[in-house]
Amino acid sequence: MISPVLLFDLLLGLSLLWLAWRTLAAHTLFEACVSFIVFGLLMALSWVRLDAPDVALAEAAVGAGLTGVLLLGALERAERARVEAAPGPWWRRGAGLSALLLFLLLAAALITLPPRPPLPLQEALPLAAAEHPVTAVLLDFRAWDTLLESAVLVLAVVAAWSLERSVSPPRPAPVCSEVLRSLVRLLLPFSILSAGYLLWRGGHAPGGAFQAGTVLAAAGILLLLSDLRRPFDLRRGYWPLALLSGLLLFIAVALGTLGYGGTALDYPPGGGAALVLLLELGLTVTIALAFIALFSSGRSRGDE
Amino acid sequence: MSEALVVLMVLLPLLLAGMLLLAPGGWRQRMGLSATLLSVAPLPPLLWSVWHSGVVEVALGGWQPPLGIALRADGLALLLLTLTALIALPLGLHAGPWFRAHATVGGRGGEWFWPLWLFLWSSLNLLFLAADLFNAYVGLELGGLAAVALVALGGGRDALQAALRYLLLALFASMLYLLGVALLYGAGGTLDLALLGGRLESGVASRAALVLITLGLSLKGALVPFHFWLPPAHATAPAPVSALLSALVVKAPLVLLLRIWFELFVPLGFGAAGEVLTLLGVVAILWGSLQALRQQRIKPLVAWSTVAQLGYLFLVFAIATGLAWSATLLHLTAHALAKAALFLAAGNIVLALGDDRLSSLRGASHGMPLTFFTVGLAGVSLMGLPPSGGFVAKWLLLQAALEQGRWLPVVAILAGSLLAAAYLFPLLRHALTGTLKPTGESAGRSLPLRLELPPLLLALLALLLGVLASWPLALLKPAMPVVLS
Amino acid sequence: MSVATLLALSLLAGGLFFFIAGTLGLLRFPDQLCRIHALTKADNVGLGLLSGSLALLSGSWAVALKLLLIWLLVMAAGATVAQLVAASHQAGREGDRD
Amino acid sequence: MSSALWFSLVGAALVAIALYGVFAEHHPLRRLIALNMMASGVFLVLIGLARQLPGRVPDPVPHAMVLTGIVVAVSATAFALALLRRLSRVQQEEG
Repeated sequence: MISPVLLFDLLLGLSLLWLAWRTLAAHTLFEACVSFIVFGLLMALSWVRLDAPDVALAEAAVGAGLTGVLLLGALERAERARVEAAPGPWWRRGAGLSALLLFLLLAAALITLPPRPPLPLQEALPLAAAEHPVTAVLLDFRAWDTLLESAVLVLAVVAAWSLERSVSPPRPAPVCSEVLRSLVRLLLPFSILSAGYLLWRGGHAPGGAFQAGTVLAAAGILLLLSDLRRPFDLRRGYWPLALLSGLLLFIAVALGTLGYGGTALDYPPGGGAALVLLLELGLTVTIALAFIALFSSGRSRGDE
Repeated sequence: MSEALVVLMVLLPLLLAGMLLLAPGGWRQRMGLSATLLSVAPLPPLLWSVWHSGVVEVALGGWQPPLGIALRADGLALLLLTLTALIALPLGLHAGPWFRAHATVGGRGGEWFWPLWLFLWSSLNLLFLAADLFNAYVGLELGGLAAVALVALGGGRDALQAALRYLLLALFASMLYLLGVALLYGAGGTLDLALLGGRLESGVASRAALVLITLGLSLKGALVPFHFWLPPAHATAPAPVSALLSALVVKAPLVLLLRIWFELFVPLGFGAAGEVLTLLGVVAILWGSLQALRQQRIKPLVAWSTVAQLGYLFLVFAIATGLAWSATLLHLTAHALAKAALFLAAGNIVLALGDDRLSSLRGASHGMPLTFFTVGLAGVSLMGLPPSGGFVAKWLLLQAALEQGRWLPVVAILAGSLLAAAYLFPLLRHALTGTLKPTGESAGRSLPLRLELPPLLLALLALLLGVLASWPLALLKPAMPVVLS
Repeated sequence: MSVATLLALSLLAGGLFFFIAGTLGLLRFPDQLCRIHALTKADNVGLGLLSGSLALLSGSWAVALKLLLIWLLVMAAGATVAQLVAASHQAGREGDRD
Repeated sequence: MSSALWFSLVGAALVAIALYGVFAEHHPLRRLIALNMMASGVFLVLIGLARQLPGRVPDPVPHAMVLTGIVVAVSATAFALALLRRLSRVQQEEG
């Protein structure tokens, strides 16, 4: 007798595979994008089933939400792009065969995986700068990774900006319905409130800078889409400083701790929690602004 | 103290990139060179420290692996950090005037070149120092994005197309690598390379990880048959970018592969799989050279030569001896210097002639003797003629192959040198014979010294490496993987 | 089984009924406006019943309040999206006529 | 079979399906979607591994790796889309 919970997991997994196939086999690009967004929502559900609420929150916001918005935003241009010729049937057969081989190899590896030695988390967690284990890993044990990740975010924005040849201001959004505007007006305070809540919660429970940053980014993108806020250029004024704040704060903390105790990112006793909160605040701003910048880049007046 | 220097090698370029981004466009070009000089500053004392007192290890955040992330500055890392700095300095001199010369055509590339290059530099240094497999993944992505953006600075349709293809490939390769790392974590419970070496057991998971990581990194390292993305990307990028890509960017994943291979996989008894990589390396030497011979344009020729020269770096997987390992890294260093020189010189020629066909080179050497002298010197090292660094590297590699009785690599090394002579010769023959026929409007433009000197400096360094080869070899010796020494 | 649990279960069943009916409508109805009609029923009533059921099962005022908030927000978003889809449908039909 | 192993296997299958997509599709946008799907598969394998330890608390390190991976993936996707838009525009201009 299969337990109902396992049955649910089986169904969820099969729907993921089915949607993946639907996404690839979709006739139009629009269909593929929409299938992929639904796929992202089911992924978020899977993360919940796997006891990974942090990942579920991030996936729902970034994986399904933001990636979806970005894909749909690029659709019009992408459809007009000239592309290389479609690969021939033998190439497809070869691809199918390598996919099958890869699956068999991975499945065999996963099934025969020996039990691994656990990490010494029990001893380390009480000493960490955050209670919640995932936050402790992200901003204390492996904070170096997170520092570089904020660099990747900033770099993606810089890379997108470097593509633009003209410096014309962003194009205003098309005239949109009053209904959408009133919804955005209604949602905006909630977005800011929930971003703040997620950020504050991150120290001891699922949540944190990633989730808060994306919620803020979503609010910003809605604001731009609904034409409530005049389109603004993140390359001007103090915006670049705000965009870089997460990265620069992180580097400053790394250099500061280097000077203070001789080890980069080794927080001084008692100061860990405050520094982690500071870093998370900077990261939230960087994540939110980076996603807004990436959404609006390439939409300047001369470009569409 | 030396721990701080290790961290600064990664953080300083990153911080300076951020600073440049806050500066207005014109200032970025003016401050680019100073940022380059500043980024090199921690290197000499670090080199001193490692030379005299051995490996420097940093546990970031004060957390030792398996919980924390470590950076390890051993001889190998130091050699590559030094190589990167040696290329960065002449390149810094060259890039400013080069982008200014192109700004007249309408590009705004120079503004973005400096911050993007500093991001790239930080990621390269990180990859050379990384002792943690996931940290290396983040480094690969950082470097990949920066490299693609630099290619796209070319601006034209071909450059954008090559950049997009390069990006998709880089993402695909990183995913394969990350999947392999996931399996290794599942099997060993740590991401630290050294700890993993003691914990890993031979099994399906470690074998699958070997396949995935090797595939991913050799895709990024452009091993034949995964080289298809390299010639268009390296040939369409702006010249200073091409030099960076061919000299350094393709090498970083290879160095990571060398580390993982000899520290994890060979001790597990998977060394036999290296035969495949070596065979592909042999094919790369021959195929890349033959393709280079067929090219009618300057930059694609140089790009295909990179495909061929990368092949030598894969011979070590079957000839697994300490000598071959040292020779491979020496070859990597020599090729990086010579190829950077050659790409910068090629960029200068194209800039001066306004055309990149080999036939338009006729008589061009009269206008820019220094640049063609550079081409000749870099060619000496690429062909492996004495007294260059390329010669010593190939000689040692040959010796290692003979000791092991490996005839196929021996034939490939010798044939590769002959073919290199054959495909580099037209560059000089056209230039030295006949008189210049002006073709484009900018034809015959004379070059400022700041464009001609940096490539010459790099070519001289490649030559000097042959005389001073004992230094890098002494640096490498203590860093040799245990299975090889 | 307590009264509260029984009530929660019947609310749950009701919510599921509306969701299944809405999904069927989405798949079977002939045109876009009818489909919107079917979907909004599932969103508004179905989710309302489900939230009520879960609130009863949780037995906590704080959770019940959060569920109520979720229901209200989803209704607002659903209504707006339905309006937007209908507007773009209308615009598309007018475009066809031109 | 535990549900952690099941989701890991689904992840493996997603990687394989996406690999087919990357090779067999020719439109860059579809390839990009396939790559994102491949990333989801890899993340699923990782999170499945996090649950395969004895005890009830999942291993937080793979969770952190996946969070980093998601942000890196969306950054790269956004840049790829910007590149695609730019390419399409240049193609249009050059005719």
